[in-house]
Amino acid sequence: MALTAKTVDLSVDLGFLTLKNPVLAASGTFGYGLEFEPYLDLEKLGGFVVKGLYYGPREGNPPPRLVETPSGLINAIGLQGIGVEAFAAKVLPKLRRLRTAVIVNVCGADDDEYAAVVDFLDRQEGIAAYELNISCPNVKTEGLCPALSPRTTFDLVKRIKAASRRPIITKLSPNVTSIVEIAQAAEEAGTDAVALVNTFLAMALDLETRRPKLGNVFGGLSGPAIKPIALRMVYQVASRLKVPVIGMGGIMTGADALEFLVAGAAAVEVGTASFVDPDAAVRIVSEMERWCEAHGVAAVREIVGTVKTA
Amino acid sequence: MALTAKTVDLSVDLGFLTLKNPVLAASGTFGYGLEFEPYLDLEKLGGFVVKGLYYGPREGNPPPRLVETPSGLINAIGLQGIGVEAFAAKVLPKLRRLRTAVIVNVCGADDDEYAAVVDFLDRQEGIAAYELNISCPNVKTEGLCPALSPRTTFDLVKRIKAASRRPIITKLSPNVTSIVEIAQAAEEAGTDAVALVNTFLAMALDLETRRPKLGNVFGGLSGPAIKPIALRMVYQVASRLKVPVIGMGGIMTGADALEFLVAGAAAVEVGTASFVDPDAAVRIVSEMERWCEAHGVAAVREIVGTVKTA
Amino acid sequence: MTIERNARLRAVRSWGDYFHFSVEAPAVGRGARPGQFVMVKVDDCTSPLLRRPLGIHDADAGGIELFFKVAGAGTGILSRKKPGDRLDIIGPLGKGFTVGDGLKGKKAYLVGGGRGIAPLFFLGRALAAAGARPAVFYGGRTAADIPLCDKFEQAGFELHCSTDDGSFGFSGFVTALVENEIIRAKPAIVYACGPDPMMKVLASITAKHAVPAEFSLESIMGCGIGACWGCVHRIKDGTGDGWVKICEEGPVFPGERILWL
Amino acid sequence: MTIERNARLRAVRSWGDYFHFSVEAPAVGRGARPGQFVMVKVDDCTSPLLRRPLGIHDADAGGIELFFKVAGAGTGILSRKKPGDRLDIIGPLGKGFTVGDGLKGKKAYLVGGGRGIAPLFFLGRALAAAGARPAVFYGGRTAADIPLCDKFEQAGFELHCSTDDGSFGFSGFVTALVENEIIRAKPAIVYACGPDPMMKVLASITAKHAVPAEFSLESIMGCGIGACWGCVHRIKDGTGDGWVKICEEGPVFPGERILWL
Ligand SMILES: Cc1cc2nc3c(=O)[nH]c(=O)nc-3n(C[C@H](O)[C@H](O)[C@H](O)COP(=O)(O)OP(=O)(O)OC[C@H]3O[C@@H](n4cnc5c(N)ncnc54)[C@H](O)[C@@H]3O)c2cc1C
Ligand SMILES: Cc1cc2nc3c(=O)[nH]c(=O)nc-3n(C[C@H](O)[C@H](O)[C@H](O)COP(=O)(O)OP(=O)(O)OC[C@H]3O[C@@H](n4cnc5c(N)ncnc54)[C@H](O)[C@@H]3O)c2cc1C
Ligand SMILES: Cc1cc2nc3c(=O)[nH]c(=O)nc-3n(C[C@H](O)[C@H](O)[C@H](O)COP(=O)(O)O)c2cc1C
Ligand SMILES: Cc1cc2nc3c(=O)[nH]c(=O)nc-3n(C[C@H](O)[C@H](O)[C@H](O)COP(=O)(O)O)c2cc1C
Ligand code: FES
Ligand code: FES
Repeated sequence: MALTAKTVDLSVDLGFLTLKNPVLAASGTFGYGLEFEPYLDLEKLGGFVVKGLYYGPREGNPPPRLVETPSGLINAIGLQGIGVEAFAAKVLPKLRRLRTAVIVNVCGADDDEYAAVVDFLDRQEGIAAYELNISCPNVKTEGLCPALSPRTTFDLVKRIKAASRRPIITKLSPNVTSIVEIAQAAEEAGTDAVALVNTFLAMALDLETRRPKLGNVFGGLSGPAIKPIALRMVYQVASRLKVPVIGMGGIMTGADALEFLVAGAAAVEVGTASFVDPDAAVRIVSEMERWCEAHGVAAVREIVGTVKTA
Repeated sequence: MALTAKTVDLSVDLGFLTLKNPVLAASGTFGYGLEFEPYLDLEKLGGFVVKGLYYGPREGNPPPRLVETPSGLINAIGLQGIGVEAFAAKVLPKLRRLRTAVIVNVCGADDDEYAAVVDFLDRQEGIAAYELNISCPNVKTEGLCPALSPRTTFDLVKRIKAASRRPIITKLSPNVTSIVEIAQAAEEAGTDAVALVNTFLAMALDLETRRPKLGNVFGGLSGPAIKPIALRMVYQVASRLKVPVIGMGGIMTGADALEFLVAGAAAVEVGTASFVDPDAAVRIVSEMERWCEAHGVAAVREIVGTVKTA
Repeated sequence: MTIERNARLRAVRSWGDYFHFSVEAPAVGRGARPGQFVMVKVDDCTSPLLRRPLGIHDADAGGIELFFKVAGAGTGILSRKKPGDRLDIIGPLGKGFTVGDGLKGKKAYLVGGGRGIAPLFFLGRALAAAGARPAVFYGGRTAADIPLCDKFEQAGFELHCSTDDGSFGFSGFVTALVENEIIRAKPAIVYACGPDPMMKVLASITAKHAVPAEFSLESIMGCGIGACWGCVHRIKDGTGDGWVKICEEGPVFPGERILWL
Repeated sequence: MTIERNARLRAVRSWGDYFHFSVEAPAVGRGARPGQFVMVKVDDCTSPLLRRPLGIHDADAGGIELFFKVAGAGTGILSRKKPGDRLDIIGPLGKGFTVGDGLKGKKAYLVGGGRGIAPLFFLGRALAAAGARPAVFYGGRTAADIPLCDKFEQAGFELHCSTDDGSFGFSGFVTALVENEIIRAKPAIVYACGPDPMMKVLASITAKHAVPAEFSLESIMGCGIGACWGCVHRIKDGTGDGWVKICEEGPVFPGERILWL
């Protein structure tokens, strides 16, 4: 069968946002986007989520900040970043010109700071949505963050959603007993979508020195190692929520991404893979396209949530 | 320096039980022990934990029961087993002769069944302790098990501890928001030790068929992939509990095992590694011994809980 | 049941995706019986993590032969090994085919589909040595999937080849070819190894013609030594049926005990 | 900054744990400046997961050379590559050493400890081309740790070797040897690459003698392209100091800007 170049419709509609394809580059693994321009065409992405932003610039954690583990990576960057003002002044003008969805990952030391970040960004143009990072394990003691409890999730999401002029994607933590419960709290509070998972609270020790391998002692585990747990969580959440789910955790290939869609994710984010291959996210888009072609899938959205269990 | 053969004291004292070395083979990955006799000397182990036992024989889950993931293994065996009566009649007489600690992993569909298993085994000789498996993710819907809540953990441990004539090791699930809270509940209920971690609730999909790769849909992830999370949990729990902690999760080498000791584990269990190398547990003992020799550590227990963070 | 950590790969032959390894492993080779298998560590890396089960294609006091098809990452890594490289193998494992004394002078049909041919060379040799008259049925999708035809012929076996696409030998499924032969000349026993669908059809054929049969089953294996309960298949025993470990009680089972799902 | 997925390994030389690779990679080689590095994928396996940073040992329009020591799993896998194998590399990355016009006719000291010698060959060649007079100080724990002495000599460099155990050249730390020479003949600049403790001592020596210096720093790297904030070091800038990304703003920094922790 002769296939014409563009037989597959890759677009996905999140309700509040239409993406040209389901692949977003994940926050913290894609810098502010521009770092990747030498390696890929940013406009070939469904979109990208910039590094988490606090209101002001942030120092981050003392190094070492990274340690590799079998098929995984623990990071304890601690959200070093330039803050919203520098972002709006220096980065956003360049991002605004791109024909792709730019999503900002919003952080805060407390609820007021989240609100302040959103308030400031609401006055800027060129942002498609906010990803509310209530789940970074690297900033407080032993991974404490709002996403660990339905109550704090609900309160924060409710407040930010009410204040924001843009759609809110709530990014959930996997370090919980019931991810469904937290996702439901975010949905009740009015989130427009949920994104999961952030990293797993982890640690590594140097046997010779008996010291933690990370300056921050604890860090967050990402990469292929976590994929089976992340996929399980996406499957559990997607079947119970009305709002769309953005899935991530260890996606390295188009097949991985498609599995998350089958499990129920409307879109995916690609994180650690961009370190291994700076052009991974775009490669994944084309692998998905080729798979759909080969399997006679006319529109990728058809496969979302199609797990057969009977 | 000429080293004499036995310079290192590998023994560890759990309070209720002294082990000749800190390495136990983990439940479900070491059969009933006898399967490994062709490959290692069972008496060289600190001990081993036999496959989880319900009162009666159990069918287990439909296959496929295993799927490999990057640096990990998901299993959904579903605790197939022979039940306590067959165990006592056919297996225990052979195990009783071994000079090593035989620990029985105790399961139950409800609290009464746990109690019945312990009651039956209490009347048998040759068991060093019970490991209360309140954390198997493979038997109820979506991984439900007593170890997910402090309340159910407390109630079950309290009841079994009161009834049992033998020490109780409570085996915890990592699929919780606060492993410390659950461990403390077990301690308050009188457990003699805690063992962590059991497997992480996970899943895998076959993209071509869109079916779960496991007959049971969900399964438990083990192996090197989970080690950084398991080590973090052991570190968190060990610094807060008075009872000893038995650590496990992805231990493949003597160095891995020693890291768990440094993090605070009084002993370790070796699981998936025994599939890759049936003699892994004994190799790990000798690797630990050699490391201690090379580092002038006279007794391995000296390194327990010696993480330096300042 | 030996762990042979340093088995030297003596020689490699390959035909597309199919590979033949000759491995120096005296302790494994000496103990091996047809239908048994080994567990091979493909790499030191933790991904793939587990050993891979491979049937014993042939064995003698010096070692064993393996024959495999590249199916994924593990067999892919294995296929890139070079003569002189070291393999870490455990075996022989499982219970093999039954080569009974009663077969003397009788016909035995050996049916292999694709990579399922692997254990049948060793079995054929054992049958011949026991005085039976083995005939081998070797089927594949296309001519490229039955690379061992020459080897079986050179070893003097009666050989019937088939390909699904008719590119070599009988055109159609090997099961049809076997049924034709069973009708022409009923054998004392049928042995088979191959994909489940092939064996399922063959099981009904042998049942219909009342020929005893033994099938070598496959499953993903965690340990290969009966310790994980990962490799079960539905098998009848005296009282009923249950999930039975292929690695320990099999991989070969009598046809009438296997429940095909 | 190119991704070269199919760079052919042309030749391998080795001395114990040290390896020299010649790699065909025109796009990388053409753009390279001394002190820059590449990120190398060692395997398709997910463990190790990340690329490994390696300095550019030499470069021309046809490709680059690498010189590395086996330090762990990643470099171990790399060391087993054979000529003809393909490497997947990204580069050139980072900002290199400053080779200013002002150095014409002036002395420059290049100090390499162990594997830290790697980027200094390319730097030495560039300095010589710019009319400077480079002298190389090459230190190691023992004679086995300074395998490139011959190469530097054959290339016509002024070479001073040292070993901590005195098995070859000056007996003692390379920093002591450099300080002796600074006292004898003060250079216009000192460049260094090596273990942190060595560079820290050298930083105080160059400060004491008021010699400008540039140091190439190391860190575990996540991405190598400035996207992960994983590779930071404490660096002074105009107003204060902060965690600065080595991969993007370095790996080479002027001595006076580096805060040694
Ligand atoms: C007792 C026994 C003997 C065997 N003997 C041989 C032999 O002699 N020659 C030979 O080529 N192969 C043989 N196999 C099959 C062989 O073990 C698998 O092809 C191999 O393990 C696949 O590993 P991989 O990493 O290459 O592929 P993977 O990436 O692990 O798998 C590729 C695909 O095959 C499926 N698969 C993997 N393992 C099995 C399995 N054991 N059974 C069925 N499907 C599987 C996976 O689900 C996946 O879809 C045997 C299997 C068993 C159980
Ligand atoms: C810009 C740059 C250029 C480099 N150039 C060279 C070079 O030309 N030749 C060369 O031999 N090496 C060089 N290195 C060091 C090299 O990258 C590491 O030795 C290598 O990544 C180790 O990988 P591994 O998997 O072999 O060891 P691993 O198992 O990852 O690590 C072994 C040990 O080294 C430590 N380690 C790992 N990476 C680093 C690092 N980047 N810095 C400090 N300690 C580390 C680990 O914590 C561990 O203790 C360079 C590093 C950087 C940052
Ligand atoms: C180095 C690093 C930095 C990260 N920074 C952020 C961040 O700023 N905000 C955020 O929400 N998630 C952050 N994450 C989490 C990722 O966005 C993603 O949720 C996680 O890595 C799992 O996906 P992966 O396995 O594909 O990497 C970071 C991850 C890594 C590895
Ligand atoms: C195939 C398999 C079966 C298991 N069965 C049991 C069991 O019966 N009881 C139990 O408490 N844990 C069981 N476990 C969990 C292990 O004992 C161990 O907690 C877990 O695998 C983590 O350790 P590892 O990474 O070293 O394997 C099983 C694990 C595997 C892989
Ligand atoms: S493979 Fe483990 S019991 Fe068969
Ligand atoms: S290595 Fe990622 S920012 Fe430097």
